[in-house]
Amino acid sequence: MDWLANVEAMVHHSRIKVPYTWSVGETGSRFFVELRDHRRILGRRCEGCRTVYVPPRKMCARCFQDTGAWVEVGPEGTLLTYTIVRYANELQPVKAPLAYGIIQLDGASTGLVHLLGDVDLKAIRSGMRLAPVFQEKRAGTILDIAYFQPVKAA
Amino acid sequence: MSGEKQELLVMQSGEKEQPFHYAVGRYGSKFLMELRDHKKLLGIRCPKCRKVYVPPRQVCGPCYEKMHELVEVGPGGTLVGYTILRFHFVDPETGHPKPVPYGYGFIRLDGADNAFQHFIDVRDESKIKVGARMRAVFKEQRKGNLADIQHFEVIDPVKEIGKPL
Amino acid sequence: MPNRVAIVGTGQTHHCTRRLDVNGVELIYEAVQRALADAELKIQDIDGVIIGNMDHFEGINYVDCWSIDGSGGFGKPTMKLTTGGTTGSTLAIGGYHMVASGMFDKLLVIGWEKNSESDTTGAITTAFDPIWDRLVFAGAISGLAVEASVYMATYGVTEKDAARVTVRDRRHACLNPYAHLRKEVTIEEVMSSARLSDPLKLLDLCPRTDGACAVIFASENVAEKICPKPAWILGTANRHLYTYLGDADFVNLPSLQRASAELYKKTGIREPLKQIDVMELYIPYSFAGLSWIEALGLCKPGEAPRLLWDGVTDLGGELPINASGGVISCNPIGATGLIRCAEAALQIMGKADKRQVPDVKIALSSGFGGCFWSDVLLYGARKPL
Amino acid sequence: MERVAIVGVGQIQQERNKVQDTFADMVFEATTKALEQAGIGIRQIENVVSASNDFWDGRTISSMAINDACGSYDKNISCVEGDGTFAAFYGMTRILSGAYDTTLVVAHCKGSESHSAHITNAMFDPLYVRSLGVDSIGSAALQARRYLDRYGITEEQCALVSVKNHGNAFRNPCAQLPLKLTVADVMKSRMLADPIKLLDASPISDGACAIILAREPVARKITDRPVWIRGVGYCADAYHLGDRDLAECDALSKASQKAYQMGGIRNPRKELDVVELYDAFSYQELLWTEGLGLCGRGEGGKLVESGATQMKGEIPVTPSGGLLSAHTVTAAGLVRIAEAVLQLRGGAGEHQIPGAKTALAHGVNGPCGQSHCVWILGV
Repeated sequence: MDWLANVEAMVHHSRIKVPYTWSVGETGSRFFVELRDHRRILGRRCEGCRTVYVPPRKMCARCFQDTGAWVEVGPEGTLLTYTIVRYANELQPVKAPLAYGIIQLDGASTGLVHLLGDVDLKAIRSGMRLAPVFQEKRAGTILDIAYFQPVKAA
Repeated sequence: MSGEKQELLVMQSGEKEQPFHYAVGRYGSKFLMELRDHKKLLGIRCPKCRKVYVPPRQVCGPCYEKMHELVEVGPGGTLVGYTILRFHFVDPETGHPKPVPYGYGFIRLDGADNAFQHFIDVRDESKIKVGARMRAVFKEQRKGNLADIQHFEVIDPVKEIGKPL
Repeated sequence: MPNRVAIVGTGQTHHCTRRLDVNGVELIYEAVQRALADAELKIQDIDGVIIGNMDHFEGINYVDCWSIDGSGGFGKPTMKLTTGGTTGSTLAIGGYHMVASGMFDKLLVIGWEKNSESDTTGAITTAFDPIWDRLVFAGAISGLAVEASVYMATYGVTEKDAARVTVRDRRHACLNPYAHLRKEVTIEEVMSSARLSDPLKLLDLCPRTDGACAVIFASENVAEKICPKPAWILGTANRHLYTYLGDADFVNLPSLQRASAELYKKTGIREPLKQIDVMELYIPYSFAGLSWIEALGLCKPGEAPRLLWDGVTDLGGELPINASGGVISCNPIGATGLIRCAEAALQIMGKADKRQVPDVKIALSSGFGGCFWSDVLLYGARKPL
Repeated sequence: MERVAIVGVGQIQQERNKVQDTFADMVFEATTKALEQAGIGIRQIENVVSASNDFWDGRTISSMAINDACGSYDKNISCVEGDGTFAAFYGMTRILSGAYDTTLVVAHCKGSESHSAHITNAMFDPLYVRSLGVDSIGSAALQARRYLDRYGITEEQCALVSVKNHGNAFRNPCAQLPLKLTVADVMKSRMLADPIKLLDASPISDGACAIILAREPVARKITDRPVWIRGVGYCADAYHLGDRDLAECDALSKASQKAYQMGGIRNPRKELDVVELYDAFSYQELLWTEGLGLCGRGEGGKLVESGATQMKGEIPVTPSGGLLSAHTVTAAGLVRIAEAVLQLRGGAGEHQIPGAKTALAHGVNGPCGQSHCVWILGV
């Protein structure tokens, strides 16, 4: 009898768990320190094409040169697109369902991916105005912004 | 800002891990089954070049032939090369330091043409020489993985320098 | 007719233990800007990018996509090649074929690694089989230590012979402003350094390094306009002989024997020691500086120690090896094979400054990695026929 | 420039979990089939390019697992990390460089062995995005919403793609997930991430694919039915999702224009007989048909509604069932090339488009179609 027919197909359950320590770099560190210490959101402007990058970039991919001035952006912005994730994965910082958006902060040319919170999930629409809610305890990470919430009409 | 030394941050992945469910395949599974159930080591023979490979796999790389004939090999063998790991490093299966020192050797099992790597018992380092006769020591509780072999131990150290392989 | 291909510009970062001031993308950007400046080109002149590293050193998936801001790949054909330690040389071989094919005129090739971002041995261990290797394997050091044990047992070579390789490379590194470890060491220091994995000691081994390297490959119709003395690629070859570590023949790196034999045949090299003027070899540890130059046919098996002790491979010797200081002085892994290529090219171009070997006409670079795999490239000052 | 042909392709059954097979087993099967189809032995293969992804495989240097299985022993070999269409491009240049007469290109992936959210989360920047928990489905949903909002594309139009492609899969023996669906079935399926529902998303799949390339004179000796590479182009967009206008696919437009220019295609809608797309989500087929110029911007929804992309339509799109019916990630693009080759050789069996002479195959790398590769093949 062919031995291949009688083999149980084994599975080796394992994991890759290599701890990483990523360098944020000078540009990103400035961004996170401002977020942490002053609840300010900074972008960087390319002096070639005038694009204001948020999160800030050391370089402009299009002009391929160093960006120049730091620019304070937001704190409010406009929702470019969004989704409500209904399933859970182990990496989500808050419980599903959770909403993500890409937010163009006032003064920025690019969008920032982040969480949406304090919001009726059914009422989320592209184009709505949003403002950041900062964590009380901030560690110098992107989650120092807890989420963006709708700006209440004046 | 200027003149002040800038704070440079790092981000850490901490305890994050990626789980995997690696298929052993039928050829490897057969090896692990025999190891678990009968404390036997299996190789597979290429129908063309007649070389016996451990662990068994489907293809002979050099001949590009499909293999089928299983051959029992070992549990004795010859030490082809070895080292003793003494430095600290992170075990990527746990994210934590791997216990060192430990012996790591390639053993050409009797009846096989390639070498099989495993722990080697280094409690008496003076006995560990390239060319030493070794044998597999099996665990009592076997689960169907490579750790069912405790390690290989020296049964006959050699004095002369032998040409390996 | 395939195009002839030459290297027309190179750029490297100042390689070091840890670059906290830049993230990975910014490190890549630094090398790319230097290569563009070296060739006096703008990013708009570049018509494609290939990039490589080893994913699990930094934990970045789809590096070709992630690195766009710094690689210059925005709006361009961009691709990732990776083969482990050989990645850098694999990239160089890729650069050659892609330009020779006529599909690109000016191709930017980038290798990088930020080894400070993880435990190098832990990450390399994931390169090996989860079922058959990871229980016992401990990264490149363990495999190389086994190779050294076999080499010593086979030819009676000593640890002291191997130490001579470290002494050479570390001495050369002092002449290279980009090298990571730029301090001479003595035989005694190597011999008395910490024992990591018998018979290997700390100073037998390469460091772990943050660094990036970028090289611009150009086709013959533009190469000489960009660079008056470009480094022409004369040939490439490689071998991945093994899938399983246990299948490896640990004596004299057969993959390098076969790859170099093919390269020599294709390029008419009969006496490499005489015909080649300088070699930049991926020698990640001291014993490889003996065993692998035997594989390259510089001498008979077991005879390399004599070449080393006689100074044949030192700067000023008959065939200087690793004028840059080599891998023992600097190892940002995904960049390392490409640094060998860049350094060989600099020697041909006459731009190697203090580490320049006089009047280089033919240079060779190699790459090592994966499961005892090898890559080789040959460069010439003269445009090939 | 010398012409290069595809002279053999090998596909294996795509399945949810090929638990009996290692990466090597899958690659051996695919390679053996490609060699059989070409009617040549492994000795006639002069060099090999493999495609795989270290994260999906749970192994850095993922190519190491398959060296024996792809017959690369003692040959020159290189490894692309990413989709197989990119590896095929490199394989082609290794012939055009004059170095080799033949190249074997192989790709494999086993989605069953990993947790997709972990793998695809690692595509995102570790400093700014990863800790938000974004994965491939969530990011695709951000793109889908932007696209739907911009052009008034409806979820029902997206659902039509799912209905069509799962239906097509019935005729493809290698497809994993043939389903007889209605638009209502898709609309009722579980919401994953608005507007993407379960049946708008591709399944987890295991599979491998191999193709053999040869320079013209060699190709003509191997086969009397070579499939010629007429054009190929690839291009990358910006990385950060917020840097891109996700409702557009400029990189795909650029890649396809290069491929069309090289292949002498002036009017793709008229000149292409069949298109095989990398449709990881239903909305992507609509967006990609726009990027390829098969319809105008914002007209992807109308295109599918018109029936033009059906098997019997004017421009059949993904008669194989596509990624919606089997998503083998790095192998998926190479499968698209293999499918295009089958169509052009008249060997596609029940999903054959009669008389197909010119075909397009497409592959993607990175989140939300950051990097595209477009192939024009012809007989």
